[in-house]
Amino acid sequence: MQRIGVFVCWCGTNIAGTVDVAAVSEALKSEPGVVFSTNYQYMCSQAGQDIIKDAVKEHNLTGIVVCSCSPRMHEATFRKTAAAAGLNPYMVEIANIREQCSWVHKDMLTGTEKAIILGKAAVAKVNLNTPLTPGESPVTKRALVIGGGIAGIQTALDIADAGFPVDIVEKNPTIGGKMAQLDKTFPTLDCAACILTPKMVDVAQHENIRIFSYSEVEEIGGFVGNFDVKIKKKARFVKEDICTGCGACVEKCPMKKIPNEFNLGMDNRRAVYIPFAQAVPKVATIDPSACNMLKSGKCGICSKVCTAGAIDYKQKDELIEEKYGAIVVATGFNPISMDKFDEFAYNQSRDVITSLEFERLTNAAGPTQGKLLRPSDLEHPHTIVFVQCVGSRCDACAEKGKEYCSKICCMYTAKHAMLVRDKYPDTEVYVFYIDVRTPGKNFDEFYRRAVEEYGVRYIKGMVGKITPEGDKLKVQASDLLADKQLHIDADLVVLAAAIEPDKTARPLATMLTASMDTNDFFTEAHPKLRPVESPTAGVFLSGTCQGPKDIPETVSQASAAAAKVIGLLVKDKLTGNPCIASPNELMCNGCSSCERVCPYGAITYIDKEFPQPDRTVAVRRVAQVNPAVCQGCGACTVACMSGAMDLRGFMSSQIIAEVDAICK
Amino acid sequence: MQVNEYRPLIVAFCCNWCSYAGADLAGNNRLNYPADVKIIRVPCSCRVNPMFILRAFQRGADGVIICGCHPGDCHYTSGNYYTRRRMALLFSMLDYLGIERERTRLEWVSAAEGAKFAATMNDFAETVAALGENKRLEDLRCKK
Amino acid sequence: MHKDNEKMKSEIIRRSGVNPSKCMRCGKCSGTCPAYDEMEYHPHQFVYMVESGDIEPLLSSESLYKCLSCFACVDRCPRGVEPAKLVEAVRLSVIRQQGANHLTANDIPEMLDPDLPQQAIVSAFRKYTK
Amino acid sequence: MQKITRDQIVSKAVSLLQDGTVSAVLGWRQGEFCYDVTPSVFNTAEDIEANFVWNDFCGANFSKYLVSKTKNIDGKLLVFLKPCDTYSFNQLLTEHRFNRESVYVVGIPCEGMVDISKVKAVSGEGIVCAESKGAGLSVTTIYDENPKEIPYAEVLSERCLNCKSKKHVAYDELLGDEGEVIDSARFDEVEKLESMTSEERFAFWQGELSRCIRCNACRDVCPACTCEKCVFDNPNSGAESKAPTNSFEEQMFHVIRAFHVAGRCTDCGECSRVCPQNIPLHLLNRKFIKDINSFYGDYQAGAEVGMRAPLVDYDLGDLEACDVFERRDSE
Repeated sequence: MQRIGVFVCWCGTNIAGTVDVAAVSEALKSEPGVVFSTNYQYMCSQAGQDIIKDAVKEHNLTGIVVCSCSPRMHEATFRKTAAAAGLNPYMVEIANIREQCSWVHKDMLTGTEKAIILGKAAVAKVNLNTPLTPGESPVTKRALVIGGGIAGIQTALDIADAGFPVDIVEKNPTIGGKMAQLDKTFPTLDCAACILTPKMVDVAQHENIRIFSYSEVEEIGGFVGNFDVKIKKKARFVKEDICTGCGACVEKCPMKKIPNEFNLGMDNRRAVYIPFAQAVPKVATIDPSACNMLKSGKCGICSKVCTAGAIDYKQKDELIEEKYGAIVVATGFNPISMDKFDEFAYNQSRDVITSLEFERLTNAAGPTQGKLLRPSDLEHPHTIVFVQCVGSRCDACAEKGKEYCSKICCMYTAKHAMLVRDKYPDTEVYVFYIDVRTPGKNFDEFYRRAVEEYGVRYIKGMVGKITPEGDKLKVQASDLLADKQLHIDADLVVLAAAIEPDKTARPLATMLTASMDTNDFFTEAHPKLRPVESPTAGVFLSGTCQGPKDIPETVSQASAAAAKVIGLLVKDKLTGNPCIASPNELMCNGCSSCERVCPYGAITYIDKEFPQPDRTVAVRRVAQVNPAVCQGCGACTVACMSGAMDLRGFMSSQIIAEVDAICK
Repeated sequence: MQVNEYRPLIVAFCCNWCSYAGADLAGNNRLNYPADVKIIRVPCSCRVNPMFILRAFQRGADGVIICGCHPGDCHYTSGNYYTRRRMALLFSMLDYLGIERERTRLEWVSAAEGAKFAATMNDFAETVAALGENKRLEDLRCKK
Repeated sequence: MHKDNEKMKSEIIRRSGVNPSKCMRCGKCSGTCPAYDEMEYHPHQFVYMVESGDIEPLLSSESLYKCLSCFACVDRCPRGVEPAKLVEAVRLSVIRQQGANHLTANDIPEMLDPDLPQQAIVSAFRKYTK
Repeated sequence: MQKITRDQIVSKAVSLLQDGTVSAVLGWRQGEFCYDVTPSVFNTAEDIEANFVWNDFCGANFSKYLVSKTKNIDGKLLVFLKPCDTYSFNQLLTEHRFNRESVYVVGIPCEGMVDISKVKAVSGEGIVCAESKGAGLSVTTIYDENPKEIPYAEVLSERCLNCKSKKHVAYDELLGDEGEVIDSARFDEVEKLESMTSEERFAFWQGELSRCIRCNACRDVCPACTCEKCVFDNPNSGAESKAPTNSFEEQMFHVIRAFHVAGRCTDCGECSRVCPQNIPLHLLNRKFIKDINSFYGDYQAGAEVGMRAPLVDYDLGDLEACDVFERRDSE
């Protein structure tokens, strides 16, 4: 039996004005378990807290009920008081007789009556309270960043600068991501490579950062602070630590007609290749699907020309196992496929290109060395049509396209149009738009400059149809404001393709038990207040894996994610909330209902041996709750049919006791 | 107020993060609602087991209301979605058994909606009061 | 909106099964329309005018008969609005107003001609029973 | 009546037992009366040949027995499952209640089982023999040795008249032909109740549920009720009570029970079959099934292994609780 003390607060006249506090403390005296009951002007004051501490000692109290303001206000205060008096802080319950009683009722009689009932409910609950201790788990002081684009790079640098080791896993042979493919960046027009490559070098040289390039995450186990990750380092057939990146092998490789992914297939690379000059790590990679030596054992030229002896045709995939405290997802995006948009003739003409291809065409390191030449005949295009919103903002039921706005297209199209008019003033540039969306610092000014200073012709209306005819592209569109049909003979058409999350994101989310929306973007723990955290503890989101973003936004989110990771890794131990779910193994059916409703993936199952009355041993599947992951929502407790799952601090028996006390 | 006037007994389950805070806000703004409403704090509306609701009715409650965060705003991301399904089915079943459907309610009240909390409680208390005592459900043993 | 217009609007929406408020005014329907130059009101205007209940001018417009029913606009609309079905529904309103050429299933048997292709019967049935 | 004969089943059981595929057989054995058939485990071929029963009274759903009977078995247990039993089988597998490898399932077709109370209503008490004969049962009682012939249509149990599926959704081997899922009228009765007034419904259920004697037979037979410890037996659950003390207790018991199996109940109808008071308990379960179908899309528990039950799932656009009645009233 508990020995409960009841402390009724007047809160000046806030409570005492509408509630007869003396009557409340008197009435609660006779409740089961109550051995002491008093009232005082301000329970939260030092003097009030001293009354509680003294009573705990004097009456050997095991539980405390404070009838006062909302627990959201002073529950923490009174828990500390209890702890100071040597009591478990979770033996305190608050009856909210201010916000939910004295302040909302005018009549002293009803107010007092209700206050007594609320007090009785709290006493009934405390009678069933048990001391709770928060669980502790150690933290592995190392972070994993999945994806080596600008988001991953920024997150890794920030975490590493704070002194924690970071590993970056990048599926391509080099880090850099999409930003490395871009030419200039809006709205300042600095060159992407000039601002990105120094950061890539920083990453390569940072003592706290390891890069696993040409690698993929295979398996993820564990939980916040204690993830176990298996990383597959794919064989690149070049010894990374020996290769100097001199490029002799590339130069001599006889397989010259392999489409170059980095230039989106607009030119060719060799079977052994370095994606681009500033690649990090600057190490060659042999493409096993193209290399003669690997396919048929006939060639071996690269091995002969490599003075460092870095070529290793026998290299195997390598599996690396590492422990991490936190995982950052930075898997990025890709433009959607244009295959379904027949009306834009993307697959019929090489001169209909996507915006990312256009970036490569204008990039000094691109297939045309930065000269704007159209892919089909390498002629300078005189009329260029940009089409916005290709595949963005589509109906949910439509078979092609995405429902959301891809966010970045308006700005990069303005940039492209402006750059063309700047370099080639003899070029006619049309931009067909539905809306021009420019919310961002200096964004609208940028767009206006494109129109006003550079004479880009913005036309409201979606292009209806593009027909290749001779060396021209017949563009048919309706100018909605002038209400007339336009027929433009274009030399080059650039489609602002919608962006979608990278295909690797979905299987990764499954491994992480992190949730995703219907478009395969990762969901945040809270859309407004916790935008860089996944609902799965210890998993953080950086960049476009969470939603379409431009570079400044990506970098902000990357740093925010890093801050969250640092905040986690700086702790030696994670102290959990002790009010978590706990299963009674003897009653657990192993049915998985709780596991299915858990938003955090906190529940797992083990096969456990149970001694039987007949001295045999039975093996049953039973639920286990990971205290470091459980957040204590209680969804599992209701999903559990047998009632094996209960929630500490809000046990079924406690809530039923409250119900009974109120309904008595 | 007349002493003998019938007043209903109403149990309100409120989630800690939104609706309980909404009730606190109603208090901060001194928005009146009947004292018939007694609030039980739960971490999330998904902690409310249908058994608790039946228990309240069994012990003489005249109405039970469950309040949670608006869909999409759950502190635990998805708890209230489960609540919504469970309560939709439970309420439909109670109605099927011939229990007045007005005695149960599920409302979404955010931490900012003090006024909505008070208005909801006023409306619910009035509705339940109009129905009168919960004769169909109460357990006579537990009555005084 | 005038009451008659409101009524006609809901009738056209019902008959066509089109929800014009899904339109985001991109104009791709007009941009793709082969009969654009022939039309007084273009497909995107059709959608907008039906949405705002401005139907009178459409009823008397030649545009109704210029639509080729090629369904390019239906195919390409990113929002799934299906402008051609709206044009068809407005056209039907005019036809209805002109005469009582509305059919019920029971009227069909006596009008049947053994030489009439099956397809024509079905498409006429679909059109005149709406 | 049954398309498949006892001989076919017995020879299948004996051969599987003898060739070592299985080490025991779960089947039906004769009870006290001719219509009283009880589930039983057979360990020898002799026992099977002598005592295995297959007739129009073999209604028992064996799926639930697998939970306890496979616990300490060496080898596999042979079980004969009728189409509706296979749904429970899958549902139990979904919930990891037994090991699929410990069971060998032979699917057997079912033409519907007889409700003995319906037979008694025609023949009177004291039945000594009830055999299949043509399109009906031939029944002899101690009061009348001239057999009385009753057509099947009059004595088939309610659940069989409204059979939802003749298709086996799980088996290792099938005797006879595969059937189809049937478009049954099983929700008609629920709809009838829904169309009554609240008072009428209350009166109806009060009339039905007040007969409940809390024997727990419905729970004990239910293939969805396999909890290690049932809430009704647990003094800490807040729902424990061994005997009804007033009218609401039955309602509370039956609502909790129906809610606990909601989304998991396959509508096998065992609860109504075993109720000694003939309470139409399936009407509670079917109400949940009907609501789930109407609110969240058609769902048949046990149609496949591994399905996510509607109550441990959600959709962002789910119906609000306050719109439940509007939805139903408009239907």
